Amino acid sequence: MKAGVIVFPGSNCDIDAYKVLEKLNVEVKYIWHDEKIDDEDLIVLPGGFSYGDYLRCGAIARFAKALENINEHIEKGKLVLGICNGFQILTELKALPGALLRNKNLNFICSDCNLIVENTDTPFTNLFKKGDIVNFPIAHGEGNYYIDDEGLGELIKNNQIVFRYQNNPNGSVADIAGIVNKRGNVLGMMPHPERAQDKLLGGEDGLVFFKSVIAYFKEV
Amino acid sequence: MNRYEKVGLTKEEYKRIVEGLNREPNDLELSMFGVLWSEHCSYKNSRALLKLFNTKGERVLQGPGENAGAVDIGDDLAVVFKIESHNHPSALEPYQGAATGVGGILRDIFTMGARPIANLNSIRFGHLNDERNKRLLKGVVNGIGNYGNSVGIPTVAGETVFDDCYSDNPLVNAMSVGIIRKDKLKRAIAQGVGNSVILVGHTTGRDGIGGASFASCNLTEESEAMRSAVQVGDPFMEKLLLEACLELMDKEYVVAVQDLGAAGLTSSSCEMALRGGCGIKIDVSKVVTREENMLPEEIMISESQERMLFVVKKGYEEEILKVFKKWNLNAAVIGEIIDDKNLTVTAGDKVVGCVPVELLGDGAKATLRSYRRPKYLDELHLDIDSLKRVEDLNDALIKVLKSENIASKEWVYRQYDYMVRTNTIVRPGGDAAVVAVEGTDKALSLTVDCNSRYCYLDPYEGAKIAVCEAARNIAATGATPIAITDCLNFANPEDEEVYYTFRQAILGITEASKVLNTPVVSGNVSFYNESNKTRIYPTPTIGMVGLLEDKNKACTIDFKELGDSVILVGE
Amino acid sequence: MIKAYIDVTLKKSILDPQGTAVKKGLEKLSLYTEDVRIGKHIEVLLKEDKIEAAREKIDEMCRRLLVNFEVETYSVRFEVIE
Amino acid sequence: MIKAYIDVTLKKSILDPQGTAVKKGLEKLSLYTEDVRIGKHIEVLLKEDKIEAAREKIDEMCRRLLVNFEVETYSVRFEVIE
Ligand SMILES: Nc1ncnc2c1ncn2[C@@H]1O[C@H](COP(=O)(O)OP(=O)(O)O)[C@@H](O)[C@H]1O
Repeated sequence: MKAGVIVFPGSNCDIDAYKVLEKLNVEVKYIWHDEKIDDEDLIVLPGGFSYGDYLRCGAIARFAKALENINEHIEKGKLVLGICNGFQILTELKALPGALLRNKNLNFICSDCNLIVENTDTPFTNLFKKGDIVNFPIAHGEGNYYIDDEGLGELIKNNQIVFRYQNNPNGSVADIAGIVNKRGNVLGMMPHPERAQDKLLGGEDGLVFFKSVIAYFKEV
Repeated sequence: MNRYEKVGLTKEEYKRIVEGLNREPNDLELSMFGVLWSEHCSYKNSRALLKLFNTKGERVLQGPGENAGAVDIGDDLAVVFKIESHNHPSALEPYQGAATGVGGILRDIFTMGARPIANLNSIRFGHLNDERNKRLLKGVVNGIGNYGNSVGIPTVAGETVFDDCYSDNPLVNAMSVGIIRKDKLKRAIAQGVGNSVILVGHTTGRDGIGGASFASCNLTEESEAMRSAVQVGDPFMEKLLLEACLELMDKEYVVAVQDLGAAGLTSSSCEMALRGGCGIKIDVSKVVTREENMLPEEIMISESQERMLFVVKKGYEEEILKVFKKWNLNAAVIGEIIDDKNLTVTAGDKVVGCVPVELLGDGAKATLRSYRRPKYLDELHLDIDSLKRVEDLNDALIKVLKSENIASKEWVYRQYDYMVRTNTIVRPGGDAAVVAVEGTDKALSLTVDCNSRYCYLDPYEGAKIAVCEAARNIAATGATPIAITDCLNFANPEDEEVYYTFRQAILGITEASKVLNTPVVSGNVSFYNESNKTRIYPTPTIGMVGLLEDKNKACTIDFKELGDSVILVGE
Repeated sequence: MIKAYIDVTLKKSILDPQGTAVKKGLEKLSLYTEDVRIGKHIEVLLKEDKIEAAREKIDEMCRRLLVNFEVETYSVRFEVIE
Repeated sequence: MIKAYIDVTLKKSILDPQGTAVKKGLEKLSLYTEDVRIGKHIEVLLKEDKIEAAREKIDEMCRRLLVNFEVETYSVRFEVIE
C-alpha cells in the first residue's frame, strides 16, 4: 500500500499524518500542492489552514493542481481521507455532501473528544466495533457540519455517517463528526485520528483507525 | 512643534545628531533617528540596568543581544527562546495587536535558524465586569489563537490575570521556543563587502508607520488618533516565510538573517551592519511596495509584517529568489554591504540619506535615571488581626474558586491548538507544559509566571518570587530549570518611583536566577504602561525553560489512584 | 472601471450564531434590535467598462469561488468608476 | 421597520490578506481583477420607522461595537420594510 499526504501552503497537520503512517510502516510521501497525485492507494488531505483558509476554509485549496485528478482517483476506488481542513476541502470539492460552518460557540476548540463509531463497514473503520467509543482530539474553528434535511435523510439511508460526537462540541447536525461518500472510499472527519498515535501524548485510538486502512488493503 | 519633536526626539538628542553628522539631518534621516532612538528600539532607559542580569552559564550559547537567546540541551541541540510584549497595539486593536505580537516573536526564533516548537503567552486585563475588558480579552485570545493555530505552532502554556491596574493597559506578552542543531545557529551579523541584501516576505505598505515610536509614548487620546500605528498580521504568509527561511538556513551562502520588527528596514539594516562593523546600502526603489507613491522615509520605517532581511554571498542571489518563488513569496535584492560604515539610502541612483551606522544604532544615550523609593511602599501596612474572621468556609472556598484569577483558564487555552505537531506531552491546565524534543528521549518543560501584586508590594522580592514560581512549576513536571527570558512591563521610567521598582525587579531576577542557575538569555522591556488614570503594577514576566532527560517521566498534576498518599513538602 | 460590491449572506434557513452574539452584545450596551445577521462584503474592482460584462464576470466568480451555495446566497451592486 | 445594511471594510492603507488571497485564487481560475477587498456585511433589523432615527442608532452601534476605527470604516444603506 502506498500513501501520499498532500501539502498545501498552510497545511500544518501534514507532518502528524505522515508520522503515524510511517510509524505503521506504510510507504508514505508528501505531495506538494502543485504536483500531481500518482497511483497512491491512500491520499490524505491533512489539517491546517490551506491558503490561510481565507474566504472559506478549503475554498481555494480545492483548485490546487494536486486535486485536479482527485475525482478520477476516487472513481478508481482509491481511498481519500480528509481530516479537519481536509474534510472542509472535500465538501468544497463536492466529493462529500454538506458544508462546515463556524462552531456554534464561535470559538476555536482544541480538546479531547469522544466519538461513537457508527459504521464499521468502511475501509477506515473495519477494525472497530459498532458503538465503540474512541478519543480523537479536535482542533477547529469551523467544524459545525451542516446538511439540509433531505441530505441528512440520504446520509442515514446509505449508512454514510461514520462517526458521531458523544458530546456535540460545535453544533453539527445530528452530531455528525465524520461521513463517507456513497461508495465508502472517501472519508471526511473533523477530529484528528493522527493525533491519537501515542500513549504519551494522550492516547492511541488513532492507530486502530490507520491499521484498518492497512487491513483493508491486505484484503483486496 | 519642532522638526525633532515631531519624531519624538528631544532637543539634546537633536543636538547630538547634528554634531554627529556635522550637518542638519534631512527628513528621511530624522525619521530614522526618531524611530531608532525611541525607547522601544534603543532601550535608552533600560540598557544600563539590563547589564546587571546574570547572563552566563555553562549551557548558554547565545545571551541577550541577538534576536533570541540559545541554550545547549545536549545531543548537539539548542533551545532558542524569547518573550516579547505587544501591549500598546493590543490596547487599540486587541485581535491584530495580539496576532502581530505572536508573528513577531515567531520570526525572532526562526531568524536564528530554529524551528519554533511551542508558543506561550502571558496576558493581563482589568476585571471582567467591564464590557470593554471582556472585549479586549476575547480579541486578544482570538488573535493569539488564530495566528499560532494557523502557523501550526502549538500554544502550550501561559497565564491569564485580572486586576484593575490593567484596565487601561492590558498586557500581552508572547513567548516562543524553538529547536536547532547547535552548530547551525544563525546570527544577524552583516559581513562581506559586496554581499547582497535581500528583502523577502510580504509587500511593504504604510501600515504600522510610526509604530515603534508609538510604543514608547504614554497612551493618551492623541495616540488613539495615530491611526496607522496598527498593523495587520497574515499568519498564512508567516507560515510560508517560516518554511522558506528554514529551507535556506543551513545554506552556507546565507551570511545573516534578521527579521523586520519595530522600525522596519531602518532598524534591521542598521542593527545588522552595527554588529558586523560594516556599512549597508539600501535602494528603496527596489522594495516591493503595496501602495503607490510611497516616500523613501515611509519605506524605511514601515512596520509591515512578515518580512525578513537576508545577507547573502555575492553571486548566490538567484538561489534565494528561487526558493522564495517556490513558496510564492516576494524577494528582491535591495542593496549591498559596503565598506564605509554608513547606512546609505538611495532611490535609484540618487542618494536620499546617509548616516553613520554607529551614530544611528548606538548613539541614543543609555541613561541611568535617578530613582527613589516609592512613597506608597511606606504607606502599605495591613494588620492581619483586623481582618474579619471567615465564618462559612464552604462559601469562602466557592468564592475563591469562582474568582477570575483562580478559576480555570480552560476557556482561554481551549482556543489554542496546543497539540498540533503531536509533541505535547503535558498540556495546558497543569503547572508547566511539557513538549517532546523530536528525535531524542528529551522533553522541554515550559512556563511563564509573574505575580505582579507581590511585585507591587515589594518589587525586589516579587521579582524573585516570579523566578522561583516558574522554577517550581518546571520542577513539578519533573524537569530541571535551565534558563529564563523576561518581559519587563512597567509604567513611565522617567518617573523616579517607577524607575526604582524597575531597578529592584532586575536585581531580584538577577539574585534568583543566580541561585537557581537559570541565566537570563533574552528578554524585552515595555515602558509607559499607564494612562492618566491608572498605572500598572510592576510586572516582570518570567518565561522559563526546563529540561527533562527522559520524556516518559513527565509528571502531571492530577491525582492518579484511590489510596495514593498525598504529601505536602517544603517549608 | 467597474467596482462590484458583493454581499454574501447565510441562507435564511441557517442559524447565524455570530449575528445572535452581536445582537446580544448590542443589548448589553442598551442598543436593541429585532435581528442581526452577519455576512461577508466583497469589493471587486474590474477593468470592464460595461456593467453587463461585469455582471457576467462577477456571477462566474460567485459561482466558482466566492459563494458556497450549500449554505450561502449573494447579491451584487455595481458602480462605474472613472 | 427598517433594515440597515452595514458594510464594514478595512481602511485603504491597511493590508487585507484575505482580499489578496482571494484575488490570487480567482487568478488561478483565469478570472482577473484589479483588486479585491473583503469586509463584513451586517444586516440589522430595527423597530424604528424613521430613517433618521435608524441612522442615529446604527451610527451609535458602529461607534460602540461594530467597527474598530483603528483599522476599519463603514457605510450604511437603509430599507423601509412593511
Ligand atoms: N493565556 C494562556 N495561554 C495558555 N495557557 C494558559 C493561559 N492562561 C492560563 N493557562 C494555563 O492554565 C493553567 C493554569 O494557569 P495558572 O492559573 O497561571 O497556573 P498556576 O497558578 O498554577 O501557575 C496553566 O497550565 C497555564 O499554562
